[in-house]
Amino acid sequence: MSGGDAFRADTRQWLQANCPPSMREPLRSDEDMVWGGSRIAFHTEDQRVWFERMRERGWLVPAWPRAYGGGGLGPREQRILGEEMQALGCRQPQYNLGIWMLGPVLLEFGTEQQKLEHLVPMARGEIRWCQGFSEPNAGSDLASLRTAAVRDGDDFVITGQKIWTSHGDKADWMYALVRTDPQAKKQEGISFVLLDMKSPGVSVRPIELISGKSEFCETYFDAVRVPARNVVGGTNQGWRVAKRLLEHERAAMSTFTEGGAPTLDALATAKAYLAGAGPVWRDRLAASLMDQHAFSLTVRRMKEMQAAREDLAPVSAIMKLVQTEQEAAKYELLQQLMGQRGLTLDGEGYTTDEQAVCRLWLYTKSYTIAGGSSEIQLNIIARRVLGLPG
Amino acid sequence: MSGGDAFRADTRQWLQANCPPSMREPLRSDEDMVWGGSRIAFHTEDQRVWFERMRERGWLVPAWPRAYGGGGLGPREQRILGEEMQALGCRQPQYNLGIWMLGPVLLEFGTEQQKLEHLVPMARGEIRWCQGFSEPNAGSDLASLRTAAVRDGDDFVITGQKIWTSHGDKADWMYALVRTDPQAKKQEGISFVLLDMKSPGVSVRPIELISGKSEFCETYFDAVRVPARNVVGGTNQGWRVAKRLLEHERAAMSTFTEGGAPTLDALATAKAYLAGAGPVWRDRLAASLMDQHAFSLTVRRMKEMQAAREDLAPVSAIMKLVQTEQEAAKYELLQQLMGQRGLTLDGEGYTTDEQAVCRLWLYTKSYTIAGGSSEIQLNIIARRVLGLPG
Amino acid sequence: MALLLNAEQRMLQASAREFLAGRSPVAALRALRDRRDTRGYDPQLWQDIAGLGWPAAALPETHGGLGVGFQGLGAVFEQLGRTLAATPLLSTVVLGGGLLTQAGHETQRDLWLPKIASGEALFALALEEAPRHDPAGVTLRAWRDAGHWWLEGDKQFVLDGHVADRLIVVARSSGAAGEEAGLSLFLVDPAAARVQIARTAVVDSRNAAHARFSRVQLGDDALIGAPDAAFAALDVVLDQARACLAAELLGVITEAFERTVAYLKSRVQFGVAIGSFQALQHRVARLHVEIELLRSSVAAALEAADTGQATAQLASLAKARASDLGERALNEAVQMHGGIGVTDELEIGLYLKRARVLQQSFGDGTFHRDRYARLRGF
Amino acid sequence: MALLLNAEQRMLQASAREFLAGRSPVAALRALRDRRDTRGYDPQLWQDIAGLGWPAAALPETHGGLGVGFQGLGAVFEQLGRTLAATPLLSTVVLGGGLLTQAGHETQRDLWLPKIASGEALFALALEEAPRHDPAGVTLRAWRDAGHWWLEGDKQFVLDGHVADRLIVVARSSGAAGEEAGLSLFLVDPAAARVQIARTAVVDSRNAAHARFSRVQLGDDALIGAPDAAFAALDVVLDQARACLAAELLGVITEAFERTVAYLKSRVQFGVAIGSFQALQHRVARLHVEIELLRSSVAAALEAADTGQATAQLASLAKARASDLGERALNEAVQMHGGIGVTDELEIGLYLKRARVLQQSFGDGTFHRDRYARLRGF
Repeated sequence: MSGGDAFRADTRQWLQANCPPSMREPLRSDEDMVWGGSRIAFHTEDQRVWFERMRERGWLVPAWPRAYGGGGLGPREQRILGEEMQALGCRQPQYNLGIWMLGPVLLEFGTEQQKLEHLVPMARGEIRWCQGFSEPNAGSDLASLRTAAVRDGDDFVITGQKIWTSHGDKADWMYALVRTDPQAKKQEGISFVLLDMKSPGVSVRPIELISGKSEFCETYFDAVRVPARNVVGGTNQGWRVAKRLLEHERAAMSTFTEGGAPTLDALATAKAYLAGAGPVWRDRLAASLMDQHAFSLTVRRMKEMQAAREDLAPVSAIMKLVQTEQEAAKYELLQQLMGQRGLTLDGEGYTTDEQAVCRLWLYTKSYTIAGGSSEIQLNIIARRVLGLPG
Repeated sequence: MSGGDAFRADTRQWLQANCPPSMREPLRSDEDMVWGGSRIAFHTEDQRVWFERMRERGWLVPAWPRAYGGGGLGPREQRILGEEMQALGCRQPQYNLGIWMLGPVLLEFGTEQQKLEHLVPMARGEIRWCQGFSEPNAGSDLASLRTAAVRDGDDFVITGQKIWTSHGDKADWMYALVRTDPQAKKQEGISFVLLDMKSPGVSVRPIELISGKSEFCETYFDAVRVPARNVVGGTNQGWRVAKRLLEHERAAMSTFTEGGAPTLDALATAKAYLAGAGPVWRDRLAASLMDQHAFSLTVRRMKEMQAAREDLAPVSAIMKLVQTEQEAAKYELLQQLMGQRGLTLDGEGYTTDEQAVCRLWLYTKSYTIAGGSSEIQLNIIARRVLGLPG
Repeated sequence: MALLLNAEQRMLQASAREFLAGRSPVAALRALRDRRDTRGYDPQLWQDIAGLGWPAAALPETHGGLGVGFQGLGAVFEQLGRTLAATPLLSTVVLGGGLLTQAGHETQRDLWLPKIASGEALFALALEEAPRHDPAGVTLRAWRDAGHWWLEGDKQFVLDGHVADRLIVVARSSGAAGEEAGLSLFLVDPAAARVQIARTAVVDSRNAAHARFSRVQLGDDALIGAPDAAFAALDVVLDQARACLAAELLGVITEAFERTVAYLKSRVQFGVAIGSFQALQHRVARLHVEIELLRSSVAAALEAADTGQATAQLASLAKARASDLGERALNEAVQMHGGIGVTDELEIGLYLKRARVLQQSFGDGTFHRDRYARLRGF
Repeated sequence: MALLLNAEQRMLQASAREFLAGRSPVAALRALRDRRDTRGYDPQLWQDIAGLGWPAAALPETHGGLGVGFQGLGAVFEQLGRTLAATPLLSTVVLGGGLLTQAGHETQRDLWLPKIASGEALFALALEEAPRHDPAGVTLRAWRDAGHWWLEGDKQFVLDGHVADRLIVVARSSGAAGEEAGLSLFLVDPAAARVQIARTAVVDSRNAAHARFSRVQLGDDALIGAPDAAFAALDVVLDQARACLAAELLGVITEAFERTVAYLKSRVQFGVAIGSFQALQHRVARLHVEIELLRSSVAAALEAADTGQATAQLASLAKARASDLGERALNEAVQMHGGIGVTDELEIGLYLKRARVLQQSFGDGTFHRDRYARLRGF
């Protein structure tokens, strides 16, 4: 038996023994997801048990070095752990933006002090992070951001505004892009800073979307002091840190369907309306399901290419675009297939899934805008993949 | 009875008396169209009679002054003549590119000598014109044309190549754009010249399209001598003449559906295939017919706006785009609706209309490219109508 | 007749535009929503509108109408669409007034049409029973017994049904679901015994109602027109309503489009106005093309409502195009506004929501393509 | 199994690419057309291909097959699509060889499979009777009488039917049109009495045939498999053919797309490469997205043809996407090439035409969406 196979057997055994049965069921609501941080909330005892057992093994962050609280697993072991968790249907023990996105760049660009200070508590699920990149006047043109950070002794003093801060009202810390040199060319005057949301001068206001209350916030900075040691990757060097982080974001978003966010049973909901809607809608429903099928096959193919070390760029560049457009299109279809019943946010006599359709139809409008709009994705494909002139 | 009503009554009476019954039937084939020029061909005696009677009245060109062989009608009388011909179903007595497009610009920009020399024979249907604008390297970017005209005494000596010359092999004369100043900015070194196709050094080669033989030609000039007096609108002033002429072309193309080119009965052809194709195709057929219906209503609305002297630009800018895309889409639909029977150019047991579908499907691919591609039309709408920045 | 408005209709259009911009901008709809108004319209606004004579616009001149016809009324609906003004104009005047005009007895007309014209009485049409528009599919039963009419069944999506003074209920008095024959119309007081009305909050912040009729007893005077023969009049009035809804959608679409084009000119990214990006230019150019085609179709449908010629075909043409373009144009408007496009703060989302409700009202694109095909003989 | 090719399949793909580029570029198809070749394929090319072993690729190894499976064969079809090489590979090997493998008697297989593998014998499937693909709709009659089988009826769109050594005819021996039960397969010599074959010139310069069977008499040895029970085997083989056609379409589309992108980079208008225009960039970017989704779908359909799992669903997925994308991508390719795109001189028009024939062969997008829906239970 090779080392990998032994690891697989041990892992399977451990998971079977330690993952509570209720933590092996599919996600059904937001309450089934545990978000890490100082205000971590467990809705069931099993959630807590599962979280703590995984944390003790360092498996909240299996890939990170043990020195920073991680599991210290190699690539092969990480893959095996993922496969075994999937085979058993284990839920993620926690959801944490910092782990997916900030963690990898801190490992790459952070000082030893920064790693110890920030990775270790993250690995224990004690800190919840939010992202402070977007600004009202800098949508797709991220580098035109204006939030100013002025050096004053050992600190930077930050003034400005961020927008689209997911869960900004629940986060402990923010990683943010700020302008440290207003004279430099726009990408060259930016720094990447870590900022305690409890600092004086930080205020957060939730944003209401067309679908209602949302997890997005506006964050205002009024002379917020941040120690200069909280700059990651060097002053005015923030752009390359951000670019790397956005690569992690794209990767995370494109596999989001598998990540297990709660999703409704579109086919079952749609079927109930087909007889009344007629054959044209049946054709559209089939087309939609086939789109999703082709996308999931493409995710599979990309993984195989990754394993075979083939050039992923032509495939990976389409993932964010396709995934977000398909999700939005799916709810477009359902909303219309439901006819007049798709027009209310709180219909009576609706199934839980039917109830969700109208709101999700509105909510998913943001998918093709946030995190690099579809237009930006098309530019990237045209220029980087197809090599067309800028 | 007002003057207009008297004219209407006289016109109706004259048309009823002089337009042979066979000339009041819808066009069925190319042979039903009489093309003017030195090689004019009549396929029936009625065609000749109708042509000659209209010519004698100056009504081959009713709007032109009598001095140049025209009918000398005012705008109101022109409209009445048109309405009465339409009411009786009278065919056009001849088809002639020169009359539609060159005539109006000669009237505007030509010298008295040019008008007498060229308009008068045109008004008699004796000269057939072709257009020499496009060049292989200057598709949508017309002004980048390279055909050179070098002054030599009283002549220009022309060398170069034109492409997409409709009926170049049948034309007597060509109006062409040539570069008379290679140093000037590209639109400022162009002249508009009139050129006898029998001149030494002119050679014409028909172009084969994906749909088979076509009316388009390539025309080569090998040191062709053209008298300098044949320049219209001044040397290096050709661009504004061409722009005006293209406006006439766009207007002519956008009312082409009414101009009476032979067309097949799409609905009748489609109906025969609907039962086998199913409800999704029925929906598509309805959508296509509704598109055409909306377009014809828009043509009607534009005419009303014209009569009311409203600003036409927002409507007229869409005409070429919509008309050509709808024609192409119509044959797309028919070709596919016919299934495997839409795949042959010479099927046995086909109706005349079925027979034509596959070739017209291929032929209409050129509609959205020629005469200002759809992309150029969209640029015009975005910039000139909507005022978006270039 | 003409597709362009005559001088009188143009004046009405201009005055509607000016009045609504001042008296009922989008902020008025937002205020209605934010104060959780359960009526779904502003009675004071409706009184002001009645004062301007809009409810009378399309009624016969003998009953206090203005005689500007559906072309005039359509111009008003287009303006209502531009500011998302919430009024019971469609339910009360086009549907209620229209059915009374088409099918009502002299006494019913004399009683109700003046009240409709003056804005005193609100009407609603109780037609839909299934998720999708299907006028021939009615199954709510009507029968005669012991000298009375009786109604039994449910209705959904009754626009303005919870504020109406009278409902016109489409009921099946004979035949089977799917048949055009066998339908009858009844005038019902929603306050009558055994009638239950429940408001449904709709995503456009307007309202519809669910209505339940549990062996409701009616007198002979409740019947509108001849029994079993209501479909013809219903069809005519629905087409008039579809033409008006298409006009309203045209207003919704045009306003959202103009705001989008203005945003593209003002929003700077990468150092230039985003409206200079050719990919966006071509997308808005295509929307402009569709809007022009829709404008012609709506004008023709309204003209046909006035002349009675090819009414059905043109109403289906206009309503299908308006429904589909409303979907596409508003999705594009949101996407092109980027991040702020999905915030409640921007008004574009309110246009998106209204367009969806109008899309589903009295037949979407699929419904009307099917109907158009039938009318064209396939 | 995997969606990516294994080393052996990759070698086959590379050798096919190299061989076809040299031996059968698009110019070969053009030459075939211009000399008005009535066979629609080049026998010498076919012999060379047989020498390379492609006909044997997907046959059972016991009958001289290579054992690279449909994934290997699909890689060859993709290359055939890239150069528009005209070969009877589909008709003879996938359809003919496939049906004999699935349903043939031992003696039929032993006789014909080696000849198919060696390129000696050509087969064709006589299935279609209506304008659209409809395998269960077969009405050509087969009946037994006086110790013989008899066939009566017409077949259309028999690919390679005019050059085949044997036809496999799908006939209705019981039941009614539309039923899957009641179909039987017959091996017919096209030179037999009362069989008439007429070539139809198809727009892709390949060929199909019309076949008429006028009381054709057949022996018992002509029956392939059990009578009345042919649908199951036919369905399996058609799905294998659909997967191969989807692979060929992927090749057609990819080649046309790559040429278009290259053209956009080289063609200069208004002083810049037209590929710098963002509106065109977004359109080709969207085509790239669709090609990647199609590539995954085709790979999965070929894999499923080898494993026998979810074959029908994946074949329909791949064929639907390939058919629809073939339409859109080739229309875009022509449009983006501008004026020269519609000339016969440029090869892009030949790709356009081939894509349409492949689209209609064994079901277009509508057919396969309908089938996919049925397989998913709605």
